[in-house]
Amino acid sequence: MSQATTDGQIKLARKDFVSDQEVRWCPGCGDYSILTQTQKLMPELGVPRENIVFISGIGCSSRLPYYMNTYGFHSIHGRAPTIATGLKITRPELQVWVITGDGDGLSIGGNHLLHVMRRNVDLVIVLFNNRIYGLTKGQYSPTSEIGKRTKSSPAGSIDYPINPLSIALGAEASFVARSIDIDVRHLMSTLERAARHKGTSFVEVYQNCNVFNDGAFMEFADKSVRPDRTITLEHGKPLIFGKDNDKGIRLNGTRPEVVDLGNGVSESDLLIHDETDPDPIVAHILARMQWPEFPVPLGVVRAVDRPTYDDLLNDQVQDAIKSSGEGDLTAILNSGDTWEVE
Amino acid sequence: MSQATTDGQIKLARKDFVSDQEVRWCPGCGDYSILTQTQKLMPELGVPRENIVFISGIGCSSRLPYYMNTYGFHSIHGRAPTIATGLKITRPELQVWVITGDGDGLSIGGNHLLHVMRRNVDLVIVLFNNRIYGLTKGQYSPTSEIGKRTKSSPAGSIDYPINPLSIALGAEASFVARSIDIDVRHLMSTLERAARHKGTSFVEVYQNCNVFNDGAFMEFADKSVRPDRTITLEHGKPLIFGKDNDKGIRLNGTRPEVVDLGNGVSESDLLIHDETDPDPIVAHILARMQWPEFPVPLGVVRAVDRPTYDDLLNDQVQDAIKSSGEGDLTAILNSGDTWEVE
Amino acid sequence: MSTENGDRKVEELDRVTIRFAGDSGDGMQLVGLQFTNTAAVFGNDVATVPDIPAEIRAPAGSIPGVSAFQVSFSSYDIHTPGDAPDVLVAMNPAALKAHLSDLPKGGMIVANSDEFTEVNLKKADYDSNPLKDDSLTGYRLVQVPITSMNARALADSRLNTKQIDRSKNLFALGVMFWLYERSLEPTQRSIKQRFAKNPQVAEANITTLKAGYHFGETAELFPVLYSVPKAHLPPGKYRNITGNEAAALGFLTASKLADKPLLYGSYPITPASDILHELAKHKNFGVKTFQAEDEIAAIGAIIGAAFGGSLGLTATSGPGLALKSEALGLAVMVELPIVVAVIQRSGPSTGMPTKSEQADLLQAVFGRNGESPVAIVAPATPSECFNLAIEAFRIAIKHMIPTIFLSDGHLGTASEPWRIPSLDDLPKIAVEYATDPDTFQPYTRNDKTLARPWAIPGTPGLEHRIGGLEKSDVSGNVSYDAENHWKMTQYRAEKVERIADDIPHVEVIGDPQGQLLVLGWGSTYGAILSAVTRARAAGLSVSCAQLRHLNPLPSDLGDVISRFDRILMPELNLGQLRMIIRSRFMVDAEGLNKVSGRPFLIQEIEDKILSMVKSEVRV
Amino acid sequence: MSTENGDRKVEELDRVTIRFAGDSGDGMQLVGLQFTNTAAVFGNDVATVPDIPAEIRAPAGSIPGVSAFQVSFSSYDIHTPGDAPDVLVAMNPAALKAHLSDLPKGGMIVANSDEFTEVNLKKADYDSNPLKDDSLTGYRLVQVPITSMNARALADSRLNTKQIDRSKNLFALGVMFWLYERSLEPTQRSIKQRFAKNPQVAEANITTLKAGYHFGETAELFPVLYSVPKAHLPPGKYRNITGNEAAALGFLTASKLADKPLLYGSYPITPASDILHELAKHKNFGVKTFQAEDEIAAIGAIIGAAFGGSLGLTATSGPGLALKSEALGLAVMVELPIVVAVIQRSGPSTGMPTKSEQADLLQAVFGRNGESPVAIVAPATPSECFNLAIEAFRIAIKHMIPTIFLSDGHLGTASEPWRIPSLDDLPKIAVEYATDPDTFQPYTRNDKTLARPWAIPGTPGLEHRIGGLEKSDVSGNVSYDAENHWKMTQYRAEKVERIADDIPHVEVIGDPQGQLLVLGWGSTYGAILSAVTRARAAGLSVSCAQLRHLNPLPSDLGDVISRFDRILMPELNLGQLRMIIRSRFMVDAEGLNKVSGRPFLIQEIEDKILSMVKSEVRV
Ligand SMILES: Cc1ncc(C[n+]2csc(CCOP(=O)(O)OP(=O)(O)O)c2C)c(N)n1
Ligand SMILES: Cc1ncc(C[n+]2csc(CCOP(=O)(O)OP(=O)(O)O)c2C)c(N)n1
Ligand code: SF4
Ligand code: SF4
Ligand SMILES: [Mg+2]
Ligand SMILES: [Mg+2]
Repeated sequence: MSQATTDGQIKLARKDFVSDQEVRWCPGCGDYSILTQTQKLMPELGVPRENIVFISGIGCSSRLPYYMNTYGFHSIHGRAPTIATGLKITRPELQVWVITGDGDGLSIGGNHLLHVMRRNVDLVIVLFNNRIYGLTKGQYSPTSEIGKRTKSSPAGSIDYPINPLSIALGAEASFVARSIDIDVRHLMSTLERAARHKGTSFVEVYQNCNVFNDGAFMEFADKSVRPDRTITLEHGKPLIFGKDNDKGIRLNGTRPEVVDLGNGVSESDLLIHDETDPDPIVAHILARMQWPEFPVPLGVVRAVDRPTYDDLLNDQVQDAIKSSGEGDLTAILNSGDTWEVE
Repeated sequence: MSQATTDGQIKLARKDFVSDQEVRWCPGCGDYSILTQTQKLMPELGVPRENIVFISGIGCSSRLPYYMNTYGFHSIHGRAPTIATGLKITRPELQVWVITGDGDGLSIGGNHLLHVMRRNVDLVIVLFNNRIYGLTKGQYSPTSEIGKRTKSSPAGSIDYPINPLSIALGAEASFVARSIDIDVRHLMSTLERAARHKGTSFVEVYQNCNVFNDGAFMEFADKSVRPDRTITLEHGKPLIFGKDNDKGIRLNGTRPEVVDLGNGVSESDLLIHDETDPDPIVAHILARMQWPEFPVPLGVVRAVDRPTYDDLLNDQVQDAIKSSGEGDLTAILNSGDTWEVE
Repeated sequence: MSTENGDRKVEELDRVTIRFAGDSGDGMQLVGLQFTNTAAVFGNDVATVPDIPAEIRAPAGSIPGVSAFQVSFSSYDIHTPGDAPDVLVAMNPAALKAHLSDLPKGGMIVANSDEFTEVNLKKADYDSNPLKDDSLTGYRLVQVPITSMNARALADSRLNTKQIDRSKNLFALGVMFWLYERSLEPTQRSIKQRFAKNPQVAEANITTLKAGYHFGETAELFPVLYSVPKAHLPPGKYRNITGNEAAALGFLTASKLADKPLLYGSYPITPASDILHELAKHKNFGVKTFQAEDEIAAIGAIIGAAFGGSLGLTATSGPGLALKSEALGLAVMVELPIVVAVIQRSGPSTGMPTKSEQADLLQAVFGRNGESPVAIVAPATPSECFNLAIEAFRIAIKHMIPTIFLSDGHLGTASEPWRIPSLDDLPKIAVEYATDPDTFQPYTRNDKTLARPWAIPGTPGLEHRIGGLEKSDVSGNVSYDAENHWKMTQYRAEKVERIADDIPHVEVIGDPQGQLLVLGWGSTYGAILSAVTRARAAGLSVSCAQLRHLNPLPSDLGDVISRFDRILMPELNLGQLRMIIRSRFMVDAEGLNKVSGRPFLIQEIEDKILSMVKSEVRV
Repeated sequence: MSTENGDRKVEELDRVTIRFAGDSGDGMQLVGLQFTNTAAVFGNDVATVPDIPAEIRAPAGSIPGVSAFQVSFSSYDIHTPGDAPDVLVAMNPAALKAHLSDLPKGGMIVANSDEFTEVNLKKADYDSNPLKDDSLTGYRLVQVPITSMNARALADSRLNTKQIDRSKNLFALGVMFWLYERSLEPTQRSIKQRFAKNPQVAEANITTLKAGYHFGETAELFPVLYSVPKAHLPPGKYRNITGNEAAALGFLTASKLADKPLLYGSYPITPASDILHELAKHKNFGVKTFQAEDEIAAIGAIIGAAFGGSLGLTATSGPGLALKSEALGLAVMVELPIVVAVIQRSGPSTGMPTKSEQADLLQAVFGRNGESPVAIVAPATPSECFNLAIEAFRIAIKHMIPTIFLSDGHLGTASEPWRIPSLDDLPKIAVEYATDPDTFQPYTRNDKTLARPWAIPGTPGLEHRIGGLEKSDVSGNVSYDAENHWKMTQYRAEKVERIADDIPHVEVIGDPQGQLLVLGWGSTYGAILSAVTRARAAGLSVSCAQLRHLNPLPSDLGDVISRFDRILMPELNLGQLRMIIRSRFMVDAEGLNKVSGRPFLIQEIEDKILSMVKSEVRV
């Protein structure tokens, strides 16, 4: 519920961002957690509710906008980034979110995702990765593992999976992060970072589809093993993990390796995470770390500044007005060789 | 002209691969050189002419199949990889080439390119990168530089360009290379390597469009400066360049740096090129090296083995036949609960 | 007719329609299918239609979470899954609420009274308990405490509570089997098969099934038993089949008949995905399935496969067809044989993905740039999907033309008994690849069909190039020549027209002339036929014909139409085929149109017929 | 009528058509445009059509490398760039070969004799020199050694040989100016402007232009001079404009009239790219142009822009429209105002990209899944593209509906004089955004238009969600309800029908009733009007009407049609609008169809009219 803050402003609460639509995901679906964190985050951002827009494609994940009491657009499969681009470049004052899935964003919509990231349109893109097509009832997706048996791959998938972070980095995305549905605090803070970044923020969220791909991430994300099998990235800090903070990641040339702290290996030998590194190579290294060879990195992999497409475009308009004056339609209509007929 | 070889086989010559169609590119276009090298390469491959197929999208570059006296398919904009995939997986004995441009392959066709590379369908993909839309008469393309003025960007392009090699590596392509139209020998040998690789071979060829983007690569590719501004990658060799072979590339952590040989810096300090490295990180580093900070790398950036999609698919079919026997249609039609009506 | 069974009456009916409704988690599809099989094996004609919620899983107990399955079984040949159910099995309040409006007054409600708790009533937006207030007056309400009876039956089963609760659908099924005098045998067999690895569960399921049956026998709830005698179907071996299964098997069979491998390229989409799932199972037939990154890649791949000499097939629904339209135009230009199966759903845009209509016809006919004709076939019943799948490939190959197989969600998901064909009865599909370098030219044409030669890579001496630019007649080279473009445009149009010489004439059901012809296509067949049969029985001068070839139309259609005073065209769209028929034959065909995601009721068509035909005979 | 000028005859003509043809590198478009401007500034009515080779640059001297430009100028109001040229200026043998067949016997050929060398003749596939053998008997052949005369004229110019050679088109232009008694003034001005930074080149160009003029004067080559007096155009200020330029300016004007910014999202494609190039220049109008990664992204972006309250515009040709069809369906469902400009080209598939036809109409009307109606307007002349661009946005905004602006390559690239409108004469386009949270619901409807409110993000209290799933009436929530779907389907259909109350009636040219109505749409207007004018002059009972609104059709069209005995519909397709008209009005409209990438000749339509109308008056 909204309440007045000390400076007299109305401070909104999560409830203000809950729409009147019944939530229609399977009980137990990881989507609930992402929705809750997103709703909780909203009041923190200080953006007026009417200036927030959620745009999605098609998929279970893409139903999220219905549940947000903001403006929303549940569009068509794979195309949300294009609609978001059109909206953001014409209405730069809005905060525009794109909600997509591993099928929506990486299969049919892969190209739009790539182009929006390279252009660096100022959007927050959240990709719910459940490694399956949920809405169409369980076919393998571009992030499914080799050998995965699904309705459409009864003999096991033979499609080499896409690593969403590698693609984002390949497109030189300015903000790249990963989180997971069940770690709600991490999720919330990652989404917040994404929302506050200027430029395209790409967040992959591991999300459990308990109906068609249950436990996809449990091997490393289950609470009991998580500290030993994931690593939380923090800017400026060495890459340490383990229940007892006794393990770390060191670079050997360009290769990461897991080391035990102690026995001659100290924190100073470890890779220090620098999310602002303009060179995305270390980010690429992190993005490729996978369980069981490595702990799975969670957090902000990259966060760099580069001009946004929307700013550049609006600047060009302003520059044109400055240099040629506000467009004079009569002059344009009358330009070129003209003549009078009496 | 074909001639008998010592073992009695007919050895074909370039002429055998020249079709009867008049070549219709602008005089001086870099496409001519790529065509010539491709035609010259054909007899060397020992593949019967009837087993070679060139498939393209739309663009100046995509007209190449008309000029090859092989099977050819000049399809629609951006979709050549999909047609090639369908052909290759049903006719694995064919050698299938995809000819595309920076617009065809990276703009409208970006997603297909990405997916064909991650699947590792056994194709040879040659992307003619002239950093412009040639056929539609000169709009900027996804590889055009920021600030480029074209018909569609009179105030300068604001789209951050795509690096085709980064995208290919992000998709974990198994063969990634770069060459240039005017270095015909390098081009020929790069295409040959690509043709002989099993899996998707991706070759970016810098190609001059002398009508709409003349001299796009001259700053580093002009003969007078080329040795100092490009570097030729050779497997197992240190990265040395310069007219006098006096400069090299050294890795400082994950960052490349240009060093002068001598004065305490020796060949052994330099990065040794290993195209077979299963880890694509160094390849990523090379892919991002750009003039004027660095010499532009030409050659095979990456060449690794991984199972091809076509093999895996055909294996699944064979395995299914082995394990369940050749499909018995009558049995399938009669499966499930059946009953007789008299 | 009614007889006695023990101390209760047995009434003989010629048709009964039951709707099982419950929560998505209640297993309604399963019991519906079991009932269907049992009735079919007994010898009834059956027709079914599932009603699955659009949402993956709405909250348990909520109205959007209700899942239903309707089965109609009869002693005569039936054509639709029944306008309205005779019996509604409601496993919870939401199921009752969602489906009651379809149950005619006088119909029977079998309600699981255990679930009409305050919580559940609230979830279903009931203010008071309908089993207790007067709101169900006029229906025959039978309350069965299914949940608790099931729990009691399985108290000793060693299953946990959740597992026990999941079996309650079988208790309900047992009750219904008893009511309609059905054998438990087929269901027991199927349970055993299904839980072969888990005999405990199998046993429990059978226990509760029997408990339900015995409950029916012992309880005093049902005053009458019903029996539906065997139907008189043509002799042969039968199985139940949905339209999508039949289509998948038809495509598989086409590949066999043509002796060429099939590449199925597709991107999942409701309600076409089942075809992918079915074909993916049959790799040992040499079928390859390729799950593409999108619809465009899927059709691209099969164009590539067709270029290489394979049978190329893709399936999708309306939004996917929209995406494929540019590539389909390419296939028209390069004249390669591919088949595009379109399982229509409600539009426009995403529309109502789990509902169906016939509103993609004009998109199929005209939805491409330029003059870009393709062949179109449209099955009229689920089992016909088999034959028309084969027919689509026959046309595509013989005429070297992309062919659309235009089905819909009703056909795709509904089931009916299918007389299993013998492979030997099916004619082979002749495939001829060009091989002679001396005479080969890519765009010569067959005198009769105007088909160009199929010349595949790998054939020495036939190296040639094709593509989307206009082709020169004979040589196939690129041509911007005005005369040539006109000629090729006409060739492409005439090529489709000539297929009319190669397809059956219109089959008129009823008299060959008369006052009214009801002209339809696709899934409306059952409702049209039933309505016309009723009207004819009432002595009206009405006939009907269902078109299975939509492009080209049968060559005698104009003649047929001219023999009737008036034409009525029921369509689940705003009159799409009607527009073509009116324009083509200058006939003032009237429409009966419905765009609600639901099939026609027989009654709706019958009413329209009555309004159009003066019932001289009756008066 | 003929007078004397010096010692030569001057013949007064009321219309002349010149075709300049040469190699792509010869600058034919430039001289064509210069001639056009000069004639227009003088006061003739003019019409032009370029003929640019499809290939980027075919080899110099080859037939595919020929580029041409036709200009027709007259003393009366003309409607087409002329069926056939009176004069062919052939800069080389290939140009002669490529265009001779269009020149009627008796026509004049001005040939650059210098270029008829053995090498060039071979490139053009000539076995012998047509200037020397008898093959040109029957034409008035004038040989001018243009290359060498130009070189001689510029010998002292200090330009290099290549530069000098590039000026020879201006020498040719000088000759033609003299022949038709035109002033060199406008061309000199334009040369000076163009080469302001390079006075040397400017001077050389003027020198050779004058040299050509003087050559005409002094040489004895032309026995007669020709003059075409001023036309009687409505008074006003004029400029030349192509259809694509006019469209771009129209869209810009619509943005001004609505006082809302324009987002133009597009992916380049022939022949629509010019609109992108034109609009990209006008950033200082607040216009944003977004060159998207493909056609789908382009329409996606403008849907997003429209959601945000801007005017969303995209332009493409047939293959692009095919790709946009799924997203266009989304726009139909969410009822947002966007405009899709379609500049048709020859299909199917890639077809003949630089040639034009009208074969995308049915794709525009029906090429989407489901019942998915959009509004469609179609300009009939290049300058009308301006008005109908505004009209498209007026309809889109007032009726909250995607609107297609259906032009074609002929209109887009042809030019004609355009009377420049005054902004004050153009009515504003009213835009109203919803603002009141108390009354707002996303899918309420305007009583008259059925438009839903335009409610844009940023408006407090109006937060709501839209999307491609079926919407509930009023609330806009997702709905799978059968009744609701039927209602919304009808709303969407009726919304388009109601636009008919808001558009002009059919304008019949000629008598309001009679034996024959020639009914057309789009770029066929000029040829139809000319043919009908001729036939009426010959006393035939023929009228014509050109439809500018194709969906919905004007409300009185049925009446108009019923007043004529017969209807003739010339279309550059196989009868697409005709199908709709026949079906809708049950009228046996006949077609005159041509699909060759070329416009109708007046003669073709006239012949058809003559074959249909008994010429009582004449007999
Ligand atoms: C054009 C089009 N093609 C296909 C579909 C069917 N479809 C809907 S969602 C989906 C994939 C969903 O997967 P994902 O994006 O991973 O979302 P999830 O349901 O797993 O959250 C598909 C194939 C569609 N709606 N539209
Ligand atoms: C669906 C579709 N959209 C757009 C076009 C127009 N078009 C043809 S080629 C091309 C881009 C060509 O650029 P590139 O691939 O770089 O080829 P190049 O001509 O530079 O070799 C475009 C936009 C088309 N033919 N089809
Ligand atoms: S299908 Fe999977 S992803 Fe979709 S709602 Fe259910 S659990 Fe969630
Ligand atoms: S436009 Fe450019 S790329 Fe195309 S043929 Fe000419 S020079 Fe080559
Ligand atoms: Mg998913
Ligand atoms: Mg290019």
